[in-house]
Amino acid sequence: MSALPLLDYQRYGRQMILDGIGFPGQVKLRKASVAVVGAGGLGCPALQYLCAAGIGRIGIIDHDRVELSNLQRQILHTEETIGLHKAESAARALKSMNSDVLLDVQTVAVVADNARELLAPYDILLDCTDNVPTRYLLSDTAVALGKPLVSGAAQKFEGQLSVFNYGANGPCYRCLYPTPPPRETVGSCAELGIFGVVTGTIGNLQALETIKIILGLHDETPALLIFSALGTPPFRSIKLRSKKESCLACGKSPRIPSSTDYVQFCGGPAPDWVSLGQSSGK
Amino acid sequence: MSALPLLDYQRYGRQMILDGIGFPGQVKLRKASVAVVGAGGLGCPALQYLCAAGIGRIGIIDHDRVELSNLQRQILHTEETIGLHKAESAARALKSMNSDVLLDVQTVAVVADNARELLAPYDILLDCTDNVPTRYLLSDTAVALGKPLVSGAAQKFEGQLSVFNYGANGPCYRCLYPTPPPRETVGSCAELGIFGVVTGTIGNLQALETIKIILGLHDETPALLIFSALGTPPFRSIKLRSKKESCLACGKSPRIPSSTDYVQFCGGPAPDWVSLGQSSGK
Amino acid sequence: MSQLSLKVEFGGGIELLFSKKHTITVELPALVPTDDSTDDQSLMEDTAKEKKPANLAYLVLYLRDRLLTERAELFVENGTVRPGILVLVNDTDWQLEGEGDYELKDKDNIVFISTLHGG
Amino acid sequence: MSQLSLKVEFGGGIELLFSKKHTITVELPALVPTDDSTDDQSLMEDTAKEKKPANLAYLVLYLRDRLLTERAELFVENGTVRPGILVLVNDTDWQLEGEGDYELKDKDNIVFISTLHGG
Ligand SMILES: [Zn+2]
Ligand SMILES: [Zn+2]
Repeated sequence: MSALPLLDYQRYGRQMILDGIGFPGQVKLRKASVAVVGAGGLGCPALQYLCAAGIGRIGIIDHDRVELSNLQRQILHTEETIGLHKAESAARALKSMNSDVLLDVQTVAVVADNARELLAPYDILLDCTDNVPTRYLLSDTAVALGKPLVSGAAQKFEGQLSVFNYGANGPCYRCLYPTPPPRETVGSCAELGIFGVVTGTIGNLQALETIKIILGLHDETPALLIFSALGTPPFRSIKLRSKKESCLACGKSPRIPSSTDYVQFCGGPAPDWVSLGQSSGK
Repeated sequence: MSALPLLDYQRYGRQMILDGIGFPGQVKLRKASVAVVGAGGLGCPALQYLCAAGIGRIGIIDHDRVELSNLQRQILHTEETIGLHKAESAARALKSMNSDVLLDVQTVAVVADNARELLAPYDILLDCTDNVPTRYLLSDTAVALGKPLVSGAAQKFEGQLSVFNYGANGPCYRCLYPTPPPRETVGSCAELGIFGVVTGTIGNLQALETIKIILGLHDETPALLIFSALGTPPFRSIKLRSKKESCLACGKSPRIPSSTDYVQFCGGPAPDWVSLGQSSGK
Repeated sequence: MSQLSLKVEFGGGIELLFSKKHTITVELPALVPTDDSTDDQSLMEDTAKEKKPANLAYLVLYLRDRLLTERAELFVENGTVRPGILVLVNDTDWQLEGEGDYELKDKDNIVFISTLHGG
Repeated sequence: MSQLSLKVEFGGGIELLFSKKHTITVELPALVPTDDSTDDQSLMEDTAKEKKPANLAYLVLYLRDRLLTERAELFVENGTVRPGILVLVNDTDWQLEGEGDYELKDKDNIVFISTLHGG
């Protein structure tokens, strides 16, 4: 087991004295690598707490650029970084907090052609994206690479959290949703709106699940956490199905062609309701 | 109703299109003032999301200075701001994210002599502190000033969240805990340890409760949310007692002397177990 | 004839199809027509229709026929809930409970929740 | 004589007093001695002792006498739980349920949780 730099005892002392972490736990975190896909509402808080906890290597993958409308919830970006790539803007903020963490900034979109190569270097993948095709792609890639996928999602006042493709019988995203929802039921954050603290809470909990997996503190039971910011109670834990034998991705006879066009599979490109002036919320 | 600056429609558009917020909600947020006591593990994420959401005026009250051991969870501070006052360090980070918010930096400790004056200017108070005496003091002050107190607490892998002194029958901290716990059952974060994502999640949820109160979306039912990062399920919502008639602070015949020595009331100053080398965790 | 009282909840946008209600109470007879008809007449105790125990599949059709206020195709497709909707029985994925064949019990809590995709 | 099976949970540090266990199952007779004794003999069905329905106050003493592994004064003070411990009955503050006088029912979930103060 490798030694920790002396300063790490100071920096991480508050978590190293916890039962279940300690010195061996901190070494595990330091040796771990994690890819966060999406540096937006979910990705920012997840990145923040992964980096603060001392994960050794973090991939930040996002091809979007920072806009003013992001700042209401994407708390790593600043007025000054508007116009920069989100991955770059996030890395700047993270580096100032913890310069020990190795940050891989990837300003490309994850698509079927590059997903495996982009994500192969990491132990655990985080789905912090905002669209259905990428969610299927990330799940299929996690299955292909044999890595757990910590999946968060948020819309309006609600959030959802699951770990896919993990443990002996853990389901993948496709086990839960073999068929994509009809295109017209799927809106964007711009159309539907999103409450900042909802992405904040789910993103935080994505970091938590990731750290639990690294430390061996995760119980591996397939579960879905549902968060409803205005609900009573606000949280509810659901017991999920196991992996399905019939699943096209992780089942007995997988048959996802490597060249799947995920956008077409999910009903084609998103109509831009907002600029068409037909957003119900506006 | 006052108009919103044009840029605010862009910045806050994602939340303004939500049912229950809209233009009037954004104006309420802009007109609201909130005091966050403690810019540490709970205060940082709470401040972050309050500021991002566009609260008009935020008081940041903390007399501590940033240390390396804080960076594992206090995500507004950076390696560069080590040594600065936490209130100042937090304000720098917030200002770069949202320069429209008026930030009051208070680098003093909240004590019985200054609490009412310090906190009177704000609509809602957040308890993001780390010790028992200050928790009683903030609760008593919230009762005296007639303001809701959004109270978060975290230790090890667990967190707790309540809103005190709110609604027709909401209890105060003293209604729940008329007598302080024995001094020896109370450790500090340095002694007990703390998991960063626990403070992150509770701090986020403190921002949520605060925003719900401002927007009139809070249901006013006395409740305690318990978070156990390693538990299954991780969250649990508890129905709490109403205000107690016998409560010394908010009951029928209040009798808290204004000069209460809260530290003595809570069993005297904290012995420094860590430097005495007696911390059980070390 | 015994009645079932069910707590039915909607989330993730499904509530928009049901007058924006997040929670409703549904009263169903414990035995319902085998032909899945959902009209008052067919639900009468003295109907001549053949009966079966009320199950989740029947509840889906009942909700569609009697309580849905918006476009039915966004709730039901090919006789069951459309893709992207999870059904939960007492906080458990309905897949673990037999899906549509699950026989409803009094006081059951049934949740229809749409998968979220935003971030 | 009927038995009660209770799920008892500890949190916020109280688990340290009970061998670090977060959850235990406690089996109690529905009727317990009026003098609050907790020894095996007194809990026998054929004891000559006067009986009363088992309530929360009795459970606190039973836990102290029979299951506590660390210093009792950090759990019980003046015959009830010490300051800073909240008692929850089926996710409700025990103050709303009559505190110590609450009569235990089979399958009740009782939580002892210490207030947290850190941040
Ligand atoms: Zn699968
Ligand atoms: Zn009170």
